[in-house]
Amino acid sequence: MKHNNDLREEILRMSGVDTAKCMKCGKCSATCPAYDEMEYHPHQFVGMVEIGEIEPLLSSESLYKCLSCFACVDRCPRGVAPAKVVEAVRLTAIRRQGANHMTANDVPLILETDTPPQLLVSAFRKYTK
Amino acid sequence: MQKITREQLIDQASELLANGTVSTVLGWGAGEFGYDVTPTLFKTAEEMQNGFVFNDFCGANFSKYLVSKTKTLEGKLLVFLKPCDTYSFNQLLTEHRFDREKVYVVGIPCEGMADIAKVKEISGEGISSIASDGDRIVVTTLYADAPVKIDARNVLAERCIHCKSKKHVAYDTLLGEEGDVVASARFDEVTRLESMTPDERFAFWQNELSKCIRCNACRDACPACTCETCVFDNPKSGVENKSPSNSFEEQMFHIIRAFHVAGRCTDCGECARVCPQNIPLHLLNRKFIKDINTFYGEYQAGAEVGSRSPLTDYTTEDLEPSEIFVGRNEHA
Amino acid sequence: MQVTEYKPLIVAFCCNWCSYAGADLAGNNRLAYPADVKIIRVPCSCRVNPTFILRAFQRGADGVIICGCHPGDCHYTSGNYYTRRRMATLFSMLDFLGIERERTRVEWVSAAEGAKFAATMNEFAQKVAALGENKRLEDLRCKK
Amino acid sequence: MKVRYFPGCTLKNRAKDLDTYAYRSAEALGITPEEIENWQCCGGVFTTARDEVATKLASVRALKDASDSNLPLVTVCSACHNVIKQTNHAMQTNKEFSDKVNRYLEADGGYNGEAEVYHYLEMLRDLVGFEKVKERVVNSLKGKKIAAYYGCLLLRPHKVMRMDDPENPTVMEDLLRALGADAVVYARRNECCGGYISVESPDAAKKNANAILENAKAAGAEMIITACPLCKYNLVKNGADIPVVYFTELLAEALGVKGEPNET
Amino acid sequence: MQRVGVFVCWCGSNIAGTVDVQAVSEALKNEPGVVFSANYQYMCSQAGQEMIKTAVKEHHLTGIVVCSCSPRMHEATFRKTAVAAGLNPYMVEIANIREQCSWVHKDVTAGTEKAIILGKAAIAKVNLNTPLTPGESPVTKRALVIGGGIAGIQTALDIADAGFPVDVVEKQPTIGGKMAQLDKTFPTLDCAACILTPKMVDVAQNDKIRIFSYSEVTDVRGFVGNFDVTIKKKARFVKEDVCTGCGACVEKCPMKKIPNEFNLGMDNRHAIYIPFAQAVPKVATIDPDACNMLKNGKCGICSKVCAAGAIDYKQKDEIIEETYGAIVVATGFNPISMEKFDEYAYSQSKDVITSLEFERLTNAAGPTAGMLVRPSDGKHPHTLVFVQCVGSRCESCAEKGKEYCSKICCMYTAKHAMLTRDKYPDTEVYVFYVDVRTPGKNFDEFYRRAVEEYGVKYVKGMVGKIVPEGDKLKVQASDLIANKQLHLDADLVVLAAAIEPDHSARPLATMLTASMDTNDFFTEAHPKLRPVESPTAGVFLSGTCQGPKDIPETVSQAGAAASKVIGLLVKDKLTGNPCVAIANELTCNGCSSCERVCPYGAISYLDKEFRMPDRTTKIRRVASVNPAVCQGCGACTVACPSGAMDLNGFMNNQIMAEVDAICK
Repeated sequence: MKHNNDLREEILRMSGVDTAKCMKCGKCSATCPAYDEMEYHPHQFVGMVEIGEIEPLLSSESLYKCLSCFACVDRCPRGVAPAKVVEAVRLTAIRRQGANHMTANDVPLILETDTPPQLLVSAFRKYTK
Repeated sequence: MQKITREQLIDQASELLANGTVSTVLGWGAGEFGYDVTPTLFKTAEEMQNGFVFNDFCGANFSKYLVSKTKTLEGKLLVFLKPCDTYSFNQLLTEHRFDREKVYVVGIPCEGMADIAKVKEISGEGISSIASDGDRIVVTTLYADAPVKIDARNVLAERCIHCKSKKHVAYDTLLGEEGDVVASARFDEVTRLESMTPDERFAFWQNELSKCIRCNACRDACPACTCETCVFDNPKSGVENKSPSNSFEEQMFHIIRAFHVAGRCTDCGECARVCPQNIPLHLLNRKFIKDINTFYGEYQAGAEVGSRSPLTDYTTEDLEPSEIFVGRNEHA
Repeated sequence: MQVTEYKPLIVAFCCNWCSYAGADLAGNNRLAYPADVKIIRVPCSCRVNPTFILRAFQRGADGVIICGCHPGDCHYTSGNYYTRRRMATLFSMLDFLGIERERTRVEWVSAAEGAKFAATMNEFAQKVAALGENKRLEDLRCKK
Repeated sequence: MKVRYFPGCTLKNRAKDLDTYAYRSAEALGITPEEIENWQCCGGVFTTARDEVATKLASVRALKDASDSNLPLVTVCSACHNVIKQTNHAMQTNKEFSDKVNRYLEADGGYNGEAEVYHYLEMLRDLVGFEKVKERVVNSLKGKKIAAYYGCLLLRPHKVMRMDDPENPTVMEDLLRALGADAVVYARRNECCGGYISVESPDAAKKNANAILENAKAAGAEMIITACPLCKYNLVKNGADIPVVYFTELLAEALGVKGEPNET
Repeated sequence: MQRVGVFVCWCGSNIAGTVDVQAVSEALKNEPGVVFSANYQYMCSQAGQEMIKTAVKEHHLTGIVVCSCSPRMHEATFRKTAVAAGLNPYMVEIANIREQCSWVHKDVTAGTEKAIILGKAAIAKVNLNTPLTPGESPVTKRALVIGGGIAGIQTALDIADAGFPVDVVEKQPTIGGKMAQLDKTFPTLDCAACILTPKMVDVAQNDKIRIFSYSEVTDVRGFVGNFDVTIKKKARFVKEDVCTGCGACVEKCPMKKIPNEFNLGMDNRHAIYIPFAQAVPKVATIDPDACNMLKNGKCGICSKVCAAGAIDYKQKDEIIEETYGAIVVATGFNPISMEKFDEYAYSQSKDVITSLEFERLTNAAGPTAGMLVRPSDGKHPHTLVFVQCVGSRCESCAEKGKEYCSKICCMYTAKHAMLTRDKYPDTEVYVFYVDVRTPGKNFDEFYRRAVEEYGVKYVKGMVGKIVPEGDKLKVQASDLIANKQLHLDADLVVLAAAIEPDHSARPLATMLTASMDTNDFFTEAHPKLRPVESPTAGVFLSGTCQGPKDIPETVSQAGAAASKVIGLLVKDKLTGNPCVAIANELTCNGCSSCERVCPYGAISYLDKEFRMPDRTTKIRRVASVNPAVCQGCGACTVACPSGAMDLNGFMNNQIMAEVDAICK
């Protein structure tokens, strides 16, 4: 497998996370509220970025399942901040592909009368460039 | 220029002499000229009326005198301290150099003192009298027909231009209002030198230190230099050196002196004030202070009694000597 | 054509417990370094007074290096931490006076690091040799 | 006492209650919220990537406004609070970021994280004091079993938010007690409701919301309060069978300043 | 002026191969003070040493320079030679021309030149040497052990066994420590009380041992051989020598709802109490915060029922001052607070407990008489979840927990899990772990038995959240091997809380001038070679105060500490290292800079009267170094602004002379 070290460096720099601190206890994945939606789980994001195996993550839907609830960040005993890794990979995917995960055309599909603007704004922020 | 007057000081001292709080007053006495005030002991109000002066030339820091004076005097000694002097006062207390109980401190506000060299540049030599008039200093010289009036702000001593604090960190009675630590640009000159190339810096110091005549005035005025026997006077120290005997001794003297007071120097500026050759010796001390602040966190010697000097302290995470120049401007 | 390289005079202060033993180990392993390096044994790097360093320069040394136990390993628990602060401030001051930074150095060498000792001395001697004779510390007071 | 007030996008339409009652209650407690002129939406979520600058400028402008007026900046919406507080922290601690931001900002003097940011709850606790709140209560909520729902944004990341113990928060419970209610403590009160993926995976959001509701009800809750419009939306949408209200509404009710509702 | 003899060693060809030894001895002949210079094949040999002795006598030498191998090799040898020749041993200096010259240089000219310079430096130094005599100090033949857990108990017993009196200070009303609270011990599963209580009785019955229970050390002065220690014996309001421990008072005491510390608050005790049946000393103690008589002057029942008349409501704290030759620190550990880990709902559910609480819960003498039941409803738990590493191995930036591995948790958790399955086969037991660490004799076998024979389910992964709901604890965890998030309904959750040093350790370390690491564990003098000594002479370490340890390790360290203490106490006098700091009173400013950097607290100050030239007297504060405490690092010599502090054997002028000789 070809490992991408430049990309790894870029993601570590962007997220400010030191994945080498991880002791592989799995508490991030134990605490994740979106675990079942994900193909790759928080601990895998950390572990795969650490070894530079990033391509599978970039094309995974898991990127858009993270809630940014930061439970993994606060509960990680090693101060690793998996959510920041997920976010950095997500931004890399969005920036690189120029492909936004959501477009304005999608809005009417999800808009209901009681949808708070907060939801739309944050969805755009999270899923688009 | 001073907000406080000679009379206020005499009144305060007289009262404390009269009610027996103090037995003696350490103050400024008239010298030969108006500007060369001399530390003087007064025993009575009358003596003060006759000999005590207070004007824009009362720069001398009295803290150092307490080390010897408190050991020989009966009763308490009253001392007038300007804000910057109180830092030296505390530092000496930290070092157990005198008994606090034997001193009564009257804190006096200071608007900055004048530098006689700057006055002379304007008035010329041959000063026969000098007096303060509001914000002006009035100088009569032997050679000029009319008295010269000088704006006191234009002749401020270098250390007063960069005053670091108007706050008294120690006193028993405070005349005037409580001041604050002020933001000063005192490290600007150090920064300027740091940004030079090593060759330029070397040339700067070579020029400055070449002027040293080794009169020891800097050491004798320095409130941190209160050693019972100075290493330079001690034949056993291995660095004994009483005169500029060879080409190297000077900066050896000044580096060692600066290192001996590093972490203890309050940046009172006496060294530069008293230097007859106008060598900016305070820059050496300020360099140490600036480095200590940068490397180990802000530290002001004398700000509180009993604080631990950064050079007698450590953390396990301290900077390595090899890291001190990292990120500093490099010059080809 | 052979260029005669300047032979510098280098004084190395080594703490008795780690670095002096490290130097001995370099000897045991026959790891060569220039004979320009002369070692003075001190109980701990914190015994090194800045005066000693200045004195060495005054008497013609071209470089001075202080070696001690690694931080945290001091035989006296905290001596090298004081060394670290003292030398950091002293070196910065020497630089401030325009003295070449490469003439002074602190290196932590354990009793097991014979190779590191020899490598350090080789490297240091080379740097100091490149600077040539130490003139500045002798010439600061220029007689005009 | 005056404070600078950042309402946020949702409070101006879907969550007018949160806003209106916050105003009314603050005034009843002697606080005058001054709404920041020309505030812009915070963006709803803080991008943790260290190189993201543009998306954080709106928050910086609000912060700078508060700092210039020398008043604390108060937010009510959990998301706004989270974004603004995190942005302020980045301005304080990430030099590279603050330099970039200051290059964008045309404002004089730049901004380096001087503002103090309070969530409305923190304002009640630290600036007003729950004792004072208790004194002003007119309609005590005595006997009501109410569960506070914090969600994720108020508390985390703890190192930045510093609002309360992230695993055992008490600020809302203390408020409830000050208002006379019985505070119901339950473990899922700091678990995420899943609001942010209710677009992406509605089923997952539903699952999370249900777990929270079940846990609160099992602990005896008859009502839930929250500070987040998205949480409220998500809990209600996913079949909450007990009332979910904004804490400000409850506060206004207890203080007797609720007046006419104005939900649109 | 010194009369110096120079002796250049060939070391066979080791030196002579690269250094022209003849040239060296010739060159050094003309150095100041040198009256004799020679070279020889092996200076360290019998013949070489004889040569030195003869030269000392014939040439009336006062100082010796040996140019040879490293002083770390033969300095001691040549010092002995000097003594044999009638010289002070400290009049010898070595020039290291082997390890630091001939072995590292290849060029004979350069090597010879350097050897001469090194010789000159040694001569310059020896010219300034003065005879040094090590100081002596008497040894008080009594030891103090601080802490009465298994570490302190074992240390005290071993020291007493060697015939020295020992005092044990314990802050609780009884000795026994944490081990007394344990149920069974791994890996042999013998009961803790069965092996500990006989030792406690031994301590009580040993006439060499005094127990100061319910007491604290409040001050320590002095130094190795002579520590002056102040001990505060807190008032227990019961006369210790009169109380028979019958327990009648306890039965009748009306204040019976006081949380029982010994059972970690899982049941209650009375205001007057005996912590547990085998307590030593077995006497009652009145809790002044709970006793109605002490608080309000009402009650007095215990006094009425006490047939021995042991109750004394007026009892005051007692101050004991005693001198000790050695001090052993055995202050032990505590589990950390679970306050910051409420994702595990410790504060929200009584059925989430710590491992130490589990010990009490399964102990036959515990709150449930050994019945494993849920603290909330007394029901039998069917599903148990053990969570490892709670607060251990946390990175410092996580802001909670400890960075180190607590070491004992893996094994006691295996023990808990195994015992649970053994006694209650109907239970399901899960252990969530990060790593299972079992280095120790029979340890891994024990853990494997738990898995293979007892069917304990070990899951690689951490628990993320515990939600109490209804009468269940909903456990959400990772199974990293299956790559799944697990959801379990548990009845009881046991947290393996990290351990930390007892909070009394830090103030004690300050009193002892003993150093601590950032985690408040005491630092050993050397991590490998002096593991039971603190860097402060005369202070020794026993048990978990030095780092996490299990019982066998603690006991072996306790024995080691005891043997070090015995080694010290058998000496009548302590001979110090004469290379210590000395303060020149005439030039000392009394500024305290030296005291601040001294790692050993060897410097004190005294007010000394000086006669001045003008016949007046002046009192000045001057530094004084205690040579028995000073280890001779020299930190003070540089801190001293006036140069008043110097170091014997490495004086300022000696080092300066070496510098001059090298740089000439």
